This record gives sequence, C-alpha cells and structure tokens, in this order.
Amino acid sequence: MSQVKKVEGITRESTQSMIDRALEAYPEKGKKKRAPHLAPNDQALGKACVKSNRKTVPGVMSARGCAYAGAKGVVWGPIRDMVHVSHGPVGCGWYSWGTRRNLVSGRNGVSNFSMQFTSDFQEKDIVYGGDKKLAQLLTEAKELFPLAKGISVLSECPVGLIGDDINAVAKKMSKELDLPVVPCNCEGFRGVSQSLGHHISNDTIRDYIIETREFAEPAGPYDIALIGDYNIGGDVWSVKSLLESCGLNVKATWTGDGEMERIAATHQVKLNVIHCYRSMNYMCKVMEEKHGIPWIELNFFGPTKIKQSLRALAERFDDEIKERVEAVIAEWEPKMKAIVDEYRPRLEGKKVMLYVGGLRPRHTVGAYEDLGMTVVGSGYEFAHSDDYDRTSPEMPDATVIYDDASEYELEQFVHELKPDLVASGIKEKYVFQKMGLPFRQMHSWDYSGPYHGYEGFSVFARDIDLAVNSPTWKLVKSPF
Amino acid sequence: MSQVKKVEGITRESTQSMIDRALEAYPEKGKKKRAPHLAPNDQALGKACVKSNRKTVPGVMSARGCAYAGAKGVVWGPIRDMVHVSHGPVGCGWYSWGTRRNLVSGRNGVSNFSMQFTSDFQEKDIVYGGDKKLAQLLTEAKELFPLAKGISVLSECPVGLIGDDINAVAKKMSKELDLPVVPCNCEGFRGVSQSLGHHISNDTIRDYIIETREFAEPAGPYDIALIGDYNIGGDVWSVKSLLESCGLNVKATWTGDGEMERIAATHQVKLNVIHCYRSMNYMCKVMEEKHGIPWIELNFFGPTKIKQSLRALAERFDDEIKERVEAVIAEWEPKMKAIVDEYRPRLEGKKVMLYVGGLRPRHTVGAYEDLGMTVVGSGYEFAHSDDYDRTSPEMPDATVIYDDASEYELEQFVHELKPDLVASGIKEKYVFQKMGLPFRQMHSWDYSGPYHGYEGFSVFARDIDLAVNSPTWKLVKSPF
Amino acid sequence: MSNELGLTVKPVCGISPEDEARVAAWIDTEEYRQKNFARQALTINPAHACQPLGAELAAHGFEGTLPFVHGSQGCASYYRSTLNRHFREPAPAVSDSMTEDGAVFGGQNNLHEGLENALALYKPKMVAVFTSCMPEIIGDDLTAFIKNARAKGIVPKDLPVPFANTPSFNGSHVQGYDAMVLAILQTLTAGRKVEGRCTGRLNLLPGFDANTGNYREYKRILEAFGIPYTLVADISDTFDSPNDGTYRLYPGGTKLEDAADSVNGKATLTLGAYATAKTFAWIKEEYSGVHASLPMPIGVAKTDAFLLKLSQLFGKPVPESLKAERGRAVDAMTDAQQYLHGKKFAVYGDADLLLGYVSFLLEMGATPYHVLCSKGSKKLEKELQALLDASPYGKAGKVYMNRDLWHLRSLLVTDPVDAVIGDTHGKFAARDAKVPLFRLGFPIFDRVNKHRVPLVGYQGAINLVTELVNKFLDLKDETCEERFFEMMR
Amino acid sequence: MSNELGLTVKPVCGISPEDEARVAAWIDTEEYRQKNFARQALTINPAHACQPLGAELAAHGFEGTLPFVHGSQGCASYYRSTLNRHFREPAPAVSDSMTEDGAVFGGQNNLHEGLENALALYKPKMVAVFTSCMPEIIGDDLTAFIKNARAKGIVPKDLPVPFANTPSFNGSHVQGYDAMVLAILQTLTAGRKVEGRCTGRLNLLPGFDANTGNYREYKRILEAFGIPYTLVADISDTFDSPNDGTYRLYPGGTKLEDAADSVNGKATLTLGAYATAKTFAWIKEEYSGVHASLPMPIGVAKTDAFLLKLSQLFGKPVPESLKAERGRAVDAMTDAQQYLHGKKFAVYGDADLLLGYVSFLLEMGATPYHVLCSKGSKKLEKELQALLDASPYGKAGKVYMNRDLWHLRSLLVTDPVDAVIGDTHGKFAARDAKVPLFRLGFPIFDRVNKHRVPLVGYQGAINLVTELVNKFLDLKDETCEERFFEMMR
Repeated sequence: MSQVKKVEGITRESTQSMIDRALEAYPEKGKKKRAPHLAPNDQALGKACVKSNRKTVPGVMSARGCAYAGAKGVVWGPIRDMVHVSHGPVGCGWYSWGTRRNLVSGRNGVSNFSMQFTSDFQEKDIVYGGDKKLAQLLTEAKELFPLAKGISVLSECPVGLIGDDINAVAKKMSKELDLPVVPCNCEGFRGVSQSLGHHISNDTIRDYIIETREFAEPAGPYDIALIGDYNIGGDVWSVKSLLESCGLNVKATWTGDGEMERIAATHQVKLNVIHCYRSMNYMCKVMEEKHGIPWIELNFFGPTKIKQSLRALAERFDDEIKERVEAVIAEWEPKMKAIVDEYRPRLEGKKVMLYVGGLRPRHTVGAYEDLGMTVVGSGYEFAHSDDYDRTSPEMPDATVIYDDASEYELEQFVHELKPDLVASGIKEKYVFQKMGLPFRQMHSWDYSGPYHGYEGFSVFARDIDLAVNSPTWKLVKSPF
Repeated sequence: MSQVKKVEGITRESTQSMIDRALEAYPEKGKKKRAPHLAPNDQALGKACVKSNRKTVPGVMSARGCAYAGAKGVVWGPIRDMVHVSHGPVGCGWYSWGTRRNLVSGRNGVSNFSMQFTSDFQEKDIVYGGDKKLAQLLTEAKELFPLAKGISVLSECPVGLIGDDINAVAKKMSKELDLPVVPCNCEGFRGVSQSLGHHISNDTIRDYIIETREFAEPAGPYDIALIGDYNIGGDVWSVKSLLESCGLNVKATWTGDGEMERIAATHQVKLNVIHCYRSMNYMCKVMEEKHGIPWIELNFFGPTKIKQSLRALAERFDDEIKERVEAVIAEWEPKMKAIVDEYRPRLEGKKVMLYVGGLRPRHTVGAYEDLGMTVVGSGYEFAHSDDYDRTSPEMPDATVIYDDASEYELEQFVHELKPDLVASGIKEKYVFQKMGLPFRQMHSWDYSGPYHGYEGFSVFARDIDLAVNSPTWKLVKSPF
Repeated sequence: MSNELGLTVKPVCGISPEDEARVAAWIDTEEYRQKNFARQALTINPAHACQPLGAELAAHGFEGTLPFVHGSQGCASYYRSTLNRHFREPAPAVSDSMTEDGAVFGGQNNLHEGLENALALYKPKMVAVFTSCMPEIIGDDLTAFIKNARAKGIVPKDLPVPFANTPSFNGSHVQGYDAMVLAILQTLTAGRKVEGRCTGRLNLLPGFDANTGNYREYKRILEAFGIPYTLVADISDTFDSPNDGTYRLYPGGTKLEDAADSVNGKATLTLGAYATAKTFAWIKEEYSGVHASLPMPIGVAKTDAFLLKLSQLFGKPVPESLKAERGRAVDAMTDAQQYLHGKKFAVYGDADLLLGYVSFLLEMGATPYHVLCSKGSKKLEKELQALLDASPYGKAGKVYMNRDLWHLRSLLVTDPVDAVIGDTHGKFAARDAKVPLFRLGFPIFDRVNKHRVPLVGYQGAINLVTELVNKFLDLKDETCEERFFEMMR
Repeated sequence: MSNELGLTVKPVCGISPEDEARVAAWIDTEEYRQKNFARQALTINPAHACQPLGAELAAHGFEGTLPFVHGSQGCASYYRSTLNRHFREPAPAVSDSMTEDGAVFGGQNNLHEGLENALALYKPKMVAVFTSCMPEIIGDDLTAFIKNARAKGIVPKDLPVPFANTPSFNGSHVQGYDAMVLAILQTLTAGRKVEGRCTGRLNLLPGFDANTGNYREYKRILEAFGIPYTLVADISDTFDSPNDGTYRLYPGGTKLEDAADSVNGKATLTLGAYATAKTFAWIKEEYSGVHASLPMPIGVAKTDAFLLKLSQLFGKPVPESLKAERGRAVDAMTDAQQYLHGKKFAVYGDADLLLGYVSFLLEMGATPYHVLCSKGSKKLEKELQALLDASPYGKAGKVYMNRDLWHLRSLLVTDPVDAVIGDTHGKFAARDAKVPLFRLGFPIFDRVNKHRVPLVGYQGAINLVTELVNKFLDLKDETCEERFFEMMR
C-alpha cells in the first residue's frame, strides 16, 4: 500500500460537512436513504466507506441503467459474431444500438452483427405472448445471417411480466436451427442497476456457452484470456497487442470484439486477466472453481499502473515472459515519459472529479496522477462493496466517495470542490459544461480512445489536455 | 439549302417593329449606331442581315470581352503543355483563370499548366518598363516547370501602352532557354472584341509555332486535325473519339486539350476539320495557302447536323472511310432516337433565344430543332459578316438577329418574344432567371458537357430538359 | 459432451474469409432482398423508438417542467442519453426506479416517494409523468396514484401533474409525444375555458420535432407577421441553451399560463398532423377558435400554405420581409436546381418529416425513390403516394411502409440511389451503398449543430439546398478524374 | 529549318510518363519548395484580383447605382462575370469601351458617349465611375471629363457621378473597393456637413466583403440593439435578391440620402480596417461624431468587441437576445472543441478576413499553421503574428506575406495541414495535398449559397463550427477502417 495521499484543504471534516450540506435539500426519508452512500475516504483503512448496490432512491435523477443495459450493452452486445435479439418492445434495443462504442471487427451484417435486432413487441404480443414470434424470428435470423455463431435472446421488462418462457423456446430452437440460442432473463426491472444484468449474463455464459467449444490448436503455456475489456474505442486492440508483445497468447477477449466460440473455449486457458472486475468477476470465479484457472486483476491505465500490472502478470509466468515484459516496459517508458513531459506541465495540480461505472472510478486515478492531477472525488453508478474496498487505497484520504450519486449531489460537490475537470457520463456532460467546466465522458472516452495500454495513454493524455486547456472555456464568461 | 422555316406570329414586320421599340430608349447617336446591328433574318437570301465587327457603343452594357480574352481564354489558354503568362497587372489572368472550362489532360503544374502565371505589374513596372521582369520570370518558369514545351507571353493593356518590347525579350529568351517563348501582342484595347485576339493569336501561331515540329511517325492518308474545338466540358474528347471511330487519325486538336508540339506539326496533316470558324479560320486559310491543306467546316451539335457533317467529311476520303462513317451513323442513330423520344415530348414547340459567341448562335440551332424546339432569335458577341452569312440559312425566316446586343435590347426582345429558354452567357444568366425564365449558359455548358458529338447530344438534351422543365420555375410566382 | 442447449461441443473455427466474402456478396443480391422483405417476426434496425422518449421530449417543452418516468430507471437513462447525444445538451428527468417489488405491489409507493424527492431537489413548476413498459403491463392506475399523492400532501395543490400512458409496445416516440402533449394541455386547461374570452393568439403545435432551429424559425415567422402566439411544447430554449457558466435546470419551454390559456385561443394550428393526431382531435372538440392542420412547412409550397393560412387566420398580409425571403429561397432553388435535378434519394423517418422531404425534393426535380417509414399507416402511405403521383419526378418513387433500415439496405444495394436522407442510424446502410447520408432527422449522434439548422420555412429550403448541393459538389470534386477537376461547378 | 525564334525544328515527342512521374514527385519536395520561394518575378496563382473589381463591388452597394468602367470593355466583362459567378446573381455594369484611339486621343469621348447611353438605357440615380489600366496609363483627367460632361448637359446637375482612380498595377480589389467607397462618400457628402446636426446614426463600414449574409447579420445585430444605422455599401439586397419573376436592375444598396447624411452621423465604425483604410482616414478628418475601427467580428472575442463598442457608442446595453446568442455560440464551440483542437489549418485571403479566421481558429484550439496573404503589408504581418503569439495554439503558425497559391501548394505538400481555408482558387493546391478546402472567402465559383451564410457575429461562429467540424466528421466516416465506423462521433 502506498503512503496516504492528502489533498490540501480537504479533511474528513470538510468532506463530511460538504456531504451534510448536499443532503439538506432531501426530505427526511430520502436523506436517510442517501446518507450512507456518501462519505469521506479513509485511505489508510483501505475499505469501503459507503453503502452500495442498493435500490436507487426514487425521483433523485440517478445515472443508473438497468439489468437489460448491463446484459445487452455490456456483456452480450460486444460479442461480434452473434445476433443479439432485444426481445420485447422496440425501445431498449434502439437506445443501446451503437451507443457504447464497443468496437468490432468483421463486416457489418455478414460477420459481425452490431445492429439492432428486436421482436418489436406490439399490443398483441403482450396479450397473447411472444414465444411464437420469438421462434419465428430466430428462424429468420438464421436464414438472413448464416455466419452468425449463435443468437442471444435478451429479455426486456414485458417478457418476464407476461410469463413468456424464452428458455423453452431457446432450447427448442437451438436444436431446430443447430445453433446456440441463449436465453438471458435480464428484464430491466430486475435488481437495482445494470450490475445484475452483468451477473445474469455471466451466469448465462456459464450455463450456455462455456465449454461448448474447444480450441483447434493445442494449448500452450502462455494461453490467457482478457476478461472485462469491452474494446471501447479500441481498448482491447491496444491491450491485446501489448500482451502479445509480452509473449502471451490472448486466446479470447471478453467480450470486447469478442467471438462466441473463443469465449466458449476459454476454460482451456492458463490464466484469466481481468480488467473490469465488477462486470466479470463472476465468470473468473466460476472458471477458477470449475476449471482451476487462476485470475489476476490488472490496471491498464497510465504508465505507472501498466508497469505494475505487467510485472504482476509476469510473476505468473516463467523467466522468458519476465524478460519480455521488462523489455516491453523498457521500450515504452521513454515514450511515456515524453508524453508526460509534454502534458504534465499543462495539467499539474489540476483537480478531477470522477463519477462513472465499472472499474474507472478507481482504475483511472493513477493515470491522472501520472499527469500530475489529483482526483478529489470518485464514485460509481453500480458498484458493490468490493469495488469500494478496492477504491479506498487509490483515492486520496478524506476525499469524497459517492455511490449512485444523484445529479443534485454531484452539482453540490462540484460547486464546493471546484474541480478543473469532471469525468463522467453523457447525462452529466452538458450539465457541467454549461457551468464552464471541462468535462470528459469516461464511459465512451468521449468518442475518442483507446485509453487502455501504453497506446491508450497517449490518447488519454492528449484528451485530458484538450478538455482542460481548451481556449473555449475562456469564452464562457461574457464581458457583458 | 433547306426550305424556308417560319415561326407562327413572327413576320419581318413584327420583328422590325420589335427592334424599333427596343431602340426607342436610345439617344439619337446611340440609336443610329445600334440600328444596323439588329434586323429580321432573311432566310432565303442566306446572307448577313446585320452589320458586325464594329466598335461597341459606349455605355450600353455589352457582353463583349477584349483581344486579351480572345487570346488567353480562347486560343492560347487551352494549350495544356505551355506556360501562358498574363503579362501585365494581376487582374486579367486572374479573371480568366479556370473560368472557360477548357478541360485538359495531364497533371496540374507538372504536365499541364492551367494555372495563372502573371508578371503582376506594379507601379514601378509601369514606370520603368517590364521587359527585365519578363526575362527573369521566363527563366523562373522554365526552372519550376521543366516539362513545359513553351511559354506564351500574352500582353495586357499597359504593355502596349508603355512601349515594352516583348518580342525582343521573347526572341532573346527563347534562345537562352532553348524553349519557344511566343510573344502575343493581344492588349485588350486592340480591336473591337475578343475576335481580334483570336486573329492575333492565329497569326502568332503562324509565325512562331507552326512548322517548328514534325510528327515522329510517318504521315498517313487519314491524318486530320480538329480545329476550333476548345474542349469545353470535354467536347474535344467526344468529337475525337467519334472521328477516330470513323477511321480518321486526329493528329492535333486546336486548341482544346491541345499540345504545342502537335499544333506545331499540323502542317503535315491531310485535312483540317474546323468547328469554330470564327476563332480559327485564319490558320486554316494559312495552312491551305502555304501547305495546300484543305479544310472543311462541320457542325457536331445534334444528330441531324452530325450525320450531315460526317457524310460531308467522308466525301473527302475513300470508300473505306465512307463505309466506316455509315457504320458509325447506323450505330448511333437508334441511341439518338431514344434520346429524342425521351425528351422531345417535353420540349416540342418550345421557343429558344440564343446570344453567344463563336459558332454556337448558328451551330446549335439544329440541335434544338432535333428536340422539337424553335430558335426565335440569335446573335453573336463578336461575329463578322461571314458568320452572319452562315447564320441566315439556319435561322427561321424573319426571326430577330442581333449583333453585339446590349443587355437592354436582349431584355426587350425577351419581353416580347417570351421564349421558353434563353441560352446565353453568365452575365445574362441571372437576369433572365430572375424573370422566371429557364436559362442555360452556352459558353460554359453551364458547368456540364460535353455537348459536341453524339455523346454530347445526350448531355445537351438532358440539360435543356432540366432547364426548361425544372419544377422550380413553377415556384417563382408567389401566391401572395 | 453437450451443454444446456443439447448441442454438441465443436472446435473453434471462426469465420473463414471465403465465407465472409460469399455472404458479403450474397446480402447485396436481389435474392437476399426478397428473403429480407419476406421477414415477418424479426425487426432489424428500426427507424423509430418507443413512446416514452417522445413523451419526454414533449415534457421538456414546458416551463419548469420535470419529466418523470414512472417505471424502471434504466428506461429514463436511455431516453435522457438519447436526447443528450442528439442535442448535446442536458436532459434533466427522473424516474421512480420501479423494481421487482413493483411488479408485485404496483408502483404507487415508488411514484409517491419519487415525487416527494423530485419536488424537493428539483423544484419543478410541473411534473409530467409518463410510463415505461412495466406499469403499463401491471396496470398501474395513475389517476388514483396521483390523486392519492395529493391527498397525502406529497404534491402541492397547485402543482400540475399531468400524466400520459405511453406503452412502448404501441406506436413510436411520435405517439408518445402526442400523448404527453395531450395530457399536459388537458391538465393545464382544465376549467380554464371562458365563454367569450379570446386570447387573440395562435396556438401552434409543431409536433415531434427535434430540430430547435425549426422552433426558432416558427417564432421568427410569427413575429414577422406580428401574430401573438403560444408555441406548444417549445423545446428551443430547453435544448439550445446558452453556455454562460450557469447551469439552468429549466432553461425554456412554453409558459404554463400560456398553455393553460391556449384553450381560449383565436386559432390552433398543427404543423405535425401525424405527431399531434390525438391532441388535435381533442383540441377540435375543446378549444375555442379556428382549428387547422397543415403539413410541416418544408419546401416552398408547404411554406406558402403555412403563410397563407396565417394570413387568412389573422387577417394580416404576408409581411414584405417574408415575401423577400420567399424570393430568395426560390432564387437559391432555381440557381441550384441543375445539381439536384434527376438525383435519386432514399428517404426515411417520421411521417411529418417524410412528407416534407418528399415535397422539397420534388420541387427541386429530384426523385424520392425509396420512401420508407418504419412506423407508418395506410393514411401516410396514401398521402406519400399522392405526393409522388402529382409530380413527373415522383413517378419512379415507391413507398415502403413499416419497413426497417435493414430493408432499406437491401433497397440501396439492389436499386441504387444517389443519396439517403434520414437520421444517424442509416449510416451503415448508406456506407454499404457508398452514397452520402444527409442527416436531417432524429436522432443525430455523429454530427454537430444539425439540430440548430432549420429545415422549415423559406430559410429551411435554402439550408436544404445548401447542404444537399454542396455535398454533391464535394463528392464530384473528390471523386472525379483529374481532367474533370475544375475551377467552376 | 528554323523559325521566327531561331529554334531548330524537332520531332513531336510529348511528355513521357516517366518524366511526368519524376517531376510530379519533385514538385512535392523541400528542394522544390526552396526554388519556388526563391521566385522573384513570376507570380503563380495569386489570391487577389485588381482594384476595379473591388470598386465595382462597392458601387453595387449603393441605391440605384450603375458601376461604370472607364477603360476597355473586356475589363468590365471580367469584373461582372466574376461577381455573377460568386453570387449567382446579375451584376449590371457598363463600360465606355475604350479602344486604340483612346490611347491616342484620351477617353473623354468614350466617357461622354457612354454616360449618355447608360443614363438613357439604365436610368441610374448615381453613376460610379472607376478606371481600368488604359486611362490610368494615358493619364485621363476624370475630374475634367466629368465636369465637361455636366457642362455639355450629358449629366444632369443633380446626378452624382463619383469617380475613383483604380489602377490595376497597384494594390488589389481591396484597395479598389476603398477608393470607390471614398469617392462615393466624398461626392455624396460634399456640402452636406451641418454644424450641430447629428443624425443619431451609426455609419457602419463593412469593407470589402462578398458575403451577403454578413451584411444581413450586421443589420440584425444593429436592429436588436435598436441602433439606427447607415450600412455603407450594402450589397446584401443587390447580390441576394429575390426571384419573384421580376428582374430589378437596382434591387438594393445604401440609400444615397443616407450616405450623404452620414457625414453628420453620431458615430462611424469600420469593421474592415484594411479594406477601408483610406476612406476611414478621410472620415476621421471630415465626419462628425465618434470614429472607431475594429477588426471584422469573426469569432467570439471579436464579436464581443464589436458589441461592446456599439454598447459604448450608443449607451445601450447589449440586448438579451444577443447575450443568449453569445451563450449559444460558446455552447456550440465548447461542445465541438474536441473536433478542432490541435487541427492544423492553412488560411489565405484578404487581410480583414485572415485576421478573423486566425482569431476564430485560435479560440477553438486549432492552429493557423500557414497564414498567407498574397497582397499584404508589414502592418498586417505584424498584426497576424501578434495574434498567433498571443495563444499557445498559434506558436507553430507562420505568416507568409505577399506569397501566392503556388507557394501555398509547396507549403501544403512539404509541411502538411489538416485543412485549408480560402476561396475557390485554392482547390488545386488542396487537392494536391489531399485535404479539404473550406470555401469561405471570395470568390467561390464551385459551391452554392456560401455567400448567404454569415461568418460574422455569434451566428457566424456557430456556422463556422458547423461547417468545419462536420466536414472533419464526414471525412472520418468516409476514410476510417470499417472497424472504426461508428454510430457516434
């Protein structure tokens, strides 16, 4: 554990009183519910300081999504060679169509299927049920997309409420079409956030996918899988090439630019490397228990963390890998130094507030620090306690941690902390930009990327600089 | 001679009285000067009915250009492999840069030089003379454009007025650079229109270019040159391929997409085929007199005239050519019929007024007639009597002929004749469009083309239709 | 070894380049097109969203109004982020975060708690409630819930809380918009009709329209006429708000008092016949004054009709400034007609927009060749067909009703056009067909400021000419052989 | 055999593909660039025209004014067709068709006969005379000629006939504009200055500007302020006139009476310091009221300065509507900054425009990398350099004074940029460098309506953002690998 980081002007007391002020506007009940989700960090303790994974308080303008979003948008959607059917009304699939930036290889509609497939439920489907329609559309999908390796059926709210049995349809049609049809009961009303959608999807992979394929080539000592990287803006491509340059064979990527077959054969690898713990720890644990595959949690943001990560990874392998890792680090370090030398002078001492999902509220802290910046607040949309445990040591002491923050709370914190950059999502972006505050979308890399790996850091550094130092901010204050 | 064409409602008297009305607004002197330039056609007589090639009446808004325009824009400019220097102040070259649509092959600045080269005269060049500057710029041009086959020096007004001797500079520098440097004394104040520029340029070609090259390959019986086609919108390419399909060898094109060397060796061909009589008859006559090369004047607009032209051309050759010409005609006629069948129903009976330059006021008449249209007025910017002689038989009897028309006169004629299409130049285009009248630019093919040859007719027919029948004209009259 | 689905274990084989090439060629064939059009159950790449999205847009169009999603929170996030991306603006809205227990006990508790919190935190002047799937299926009684909320003192007496049932399994965002506007007007005008009173105003209903420039254009036109107006659901300031360093939760919208008084208007005019169908039917019954419905004023003829109607309704002549604008639009169109004449377009989108695009294209002598609506009606089909039939340039055009963008792809690759007009979602089909996509509808996720450029009125016609023509000229310059690369076009 | 030039006869050999390829490669080299920059006598592809063109533009900006070229008729045709092509509008003007005999006897007869005919046919309220080369060289005395014309009764007593000497071998179209505006104002205001009288108006001098949208934007801004104004040489209606079936010879322009009374204005403000240098210098001596000079208001900072000056001059606050517009412009800029940040531009054009482009680009975090003026001054060079130096994004930028577009080509191919801003003439250089050309200056011959889209003011800033950013996004979509082809940008 690194030494305790302090931020000038931020004490446990100052943070708590900021929290208290933010809570003042709430009605009693709401205040009581929200209070445990907001707290100053105790870095030395290194444990979660907030409650998490609870129902969102109604009416507070949460940034959270739903189980369907976690299943379609995060876990299943990026698998490029499957048709993913948004089963139910038209909207859910339409909103999640192309809006997450999980890039894919292949040809659209031929060998990748990053389109919107939906059963487009109508009134009659609600009344009479959608199972027959589902069976038919599966047949149509197979005919029109013969190269698809499988079909996932992602239930939207109505499906679970009207008592359809998609599992039976999937089983029947799988045989009929000789194609994996995977039912995923990820109705949006389930659970408290997209997190349950990740879990359900992991379980579905466990039940329907894993072990259904085997790699054609013989296993090797350096076979690994990259888990929990969704290839936002090309992240997977950056990390995969980095890992391969270290001598490792990345046999499967979960699920960024993912292939169903390789995911299905992942039980054959030697090590699972997980980046986004939140969304995929479940499957790592399954493979560990069932197939004895160890897993390691790494951080590919910023040179400091990447170096640590690569060395930790090398520890799991022999000297050859260790040497190659050192060589790779040695090759990249001067380039990283050049980047830091270029941007750090312009970013030194700038304050950042984070509010994102998955791994970023903790994993990116080091990358900002590489640029000389200080993260003064962080929080997650849909984290669990183990996420906050992991966050505590990364964040400076006494800085504010917020779980499932409402937009109201974020605004209050921003007014008090006056960060130089807010890094959060699309729903927050324009709120803070209207305040004249530099902002980066940290779910979608704001249409840039990749941010993972050494390659990614150069993009990240440039983007943070262009956000923080854009001359447009100087125009905000009118002379009249 | 075809039979006398009549237009309903147009008699010699109606036309003359229209002319008289148009002249009413003039002061006495102006009226007296303008009157001889306006007359009803006497088709049967087949002779010029108007005076022409006189000084423009000052102050009347003439469409005419100047000798420089005739030299740079028409004759010299299209020769692609020479550097053409607009010698004098910056404007003339700038205005004539890329505005005539004489397309060229080759690479810009490498093997074609359709840029603007100028000596950009400053006050001091006027005071001290520009000869030294000219010598220097010729050296610079040779160095920067090593593949240029020659340089033309086109004098602008000041050069002739300040007493520079570009001929001496050209002679000296030609030797020094071992490159033809052709001085062309085409100052804009010379003569009454661009026409003198053509003549001066023809004379300069005679004096400096022709006979300075010889074709490398032996002469053949079917060697011809295409004269007076400037490749507007690709005209030359259309006609050249047509002539070649008839078995003829087009050894040189004057001057559209022209090459200095081939022009220089044209004295070796067997026949000169001239399209634009006005701008290049001089050189045809020179080659006839000096080298015994016969010439034939043809019309490549519209299937009727093209057929007549090809047969007349075939008459100058042996049976083999005659057969090939008939085969070519037979191949194209059904295509032409299809075009006429498509467009004629939409254009039948529509009236056209022409006011252009060169050959078009007479040569395009047949093409309009192929589409079922009637030309009810025609005239030239810079014609001579021999042009009007040739126009008379083409135009319907008693229709108005106008020479060097002022915009005022054109407006008056249009108000009375109410044509369905006006076909003239850029300076007229928007005047008539504001009146809600369909219009086509007939110098530049309105940025379309080619219009020459069979290929060109399909473009012409489409363009005339889209102008005449555009639904936008219905929008002009406001409901309020 | 087998798995849950009873399929045998296979080796990883991937997709071979040969297979990929074969199928890539096949999906461009006429045979594939037929198979594709034979689809009955599967929808691929629809060009419409669900009702609540439209309802949220409508709600944002009113002063101090907080859109409130009764249903799952994920729905609300989806609607909001869609609006964020299109407008590049905030879209503040809340949900009451119903979860499993809502399915069992109903959503009243969530609604009440949500209202309490939202009112405390966001201090709206109105809360506009609309539903996503869950409450629609379990049958929540919103009338009762809201009544109870008032009874419990959660909702102040004078705070309007209109609500709309906006089931996602019915219609599209367009119907949801209609339902929400209707609910808001019903709520605000309740008891406000005064016999004999006339505000002297025009109520203008733009319908679902995510182009803030259009709203500003309507206002500019009405101001030029000197006609007092209430623009219903005016999102122009909500979604085109200044950046001056201050974040405003409610930067614009139709004044609630004006909306309430709209029932006493001198006239009510809808410019989105399809997107305000129910609202307008109700208005015809309930509102004072004259009622008129016109197509969205895209193109000269439809703008003429709009201005004539204004002139007639208010007995005012068309202002000189607009006459001059008309002339300038016609001028731009005549000057540029040759660049669009005969060009074939595929167009898709919402009904009201489609009618406008088709009308404008025909005015330019272009051909709306594939006209596709992924959520339409027989009435729309007939109206589009009638437009096409009325022009020689429409003869070759064909209307495709209730077809999606994967159908469009088949049309584009088997029966090519010069360009496509539609929203961002068509970019894949347009890329496959190697033709430009003019992004004119909703949503537009991949270009900036498109929502700021009006398409309606004469200025809109000029804007359309500019965008379409200059893109074709760009293409010409970018793709022509060097010998045809010229100074003038 | 030899010929007139004393060169030997050679065989026709053409240009070999090898030679072509070799030279094509060579002209893209650093070596060539140095040779190219060493040129002293030859100008290739200059980005400026001659004085009389500017004079004609100025003349068109006045009510009922017939531009009258004293000189060769070909000159007049060139100016007119240039304006026709740029605006796609009529440009009625006459010349007195001087020919050889003019060189001998002077041009008085031509001038007199020309005036007589022109007045009879075109019934102008003012004839604005300016010269092309010939009379400048032979030394025609226009003062005397026009005096004589009046004496002979050719020109009515009350008909103003200002004249400007606009030698083509000096300055550029910009100086010609200045000279003509000066001559017109001198003529019209002669004897009109009244001690103690104040019109209460602002005289606004836009300078040479061939964007009619800019003029309309100035007027809209002044009207929003409620400031009465005389916009001097207002070409907006002349060159953006309606198509309503009637051709108007003189559709717009500054009222002559207003121009005459401008001498008694409350304030005079020039927004084209370079393009109105002489006029403004004279005004400072002669005009009542306050005099101020500001750069063309392109970009937010320069628009702020303009509005502040208006506010200060007339003691009126900046109107709310313009404040909101400012906020919307800043909003558009902040939302889009990432798409332009760090992009390198080559920009060329007239002085006043250049200053504006550079300022706007720097505001967006883009770099004006090659800044080129083909007819500039030390003063301009310094001013541009100061702008560049004041921003970290300008550090890499370099100013090239009195260089032409063939120099620019060398810069583009040896030291690349992301895009070029300039007029149509740069299209060849941009094509060779494989980067887009944003057509923003004068003339634009190959796109439509560009002159209708304002670049000044806050709306101009939004328009610039829209045009620049969306083109880069188009390019990204058109050129990226399929795996980077995405829904959002």
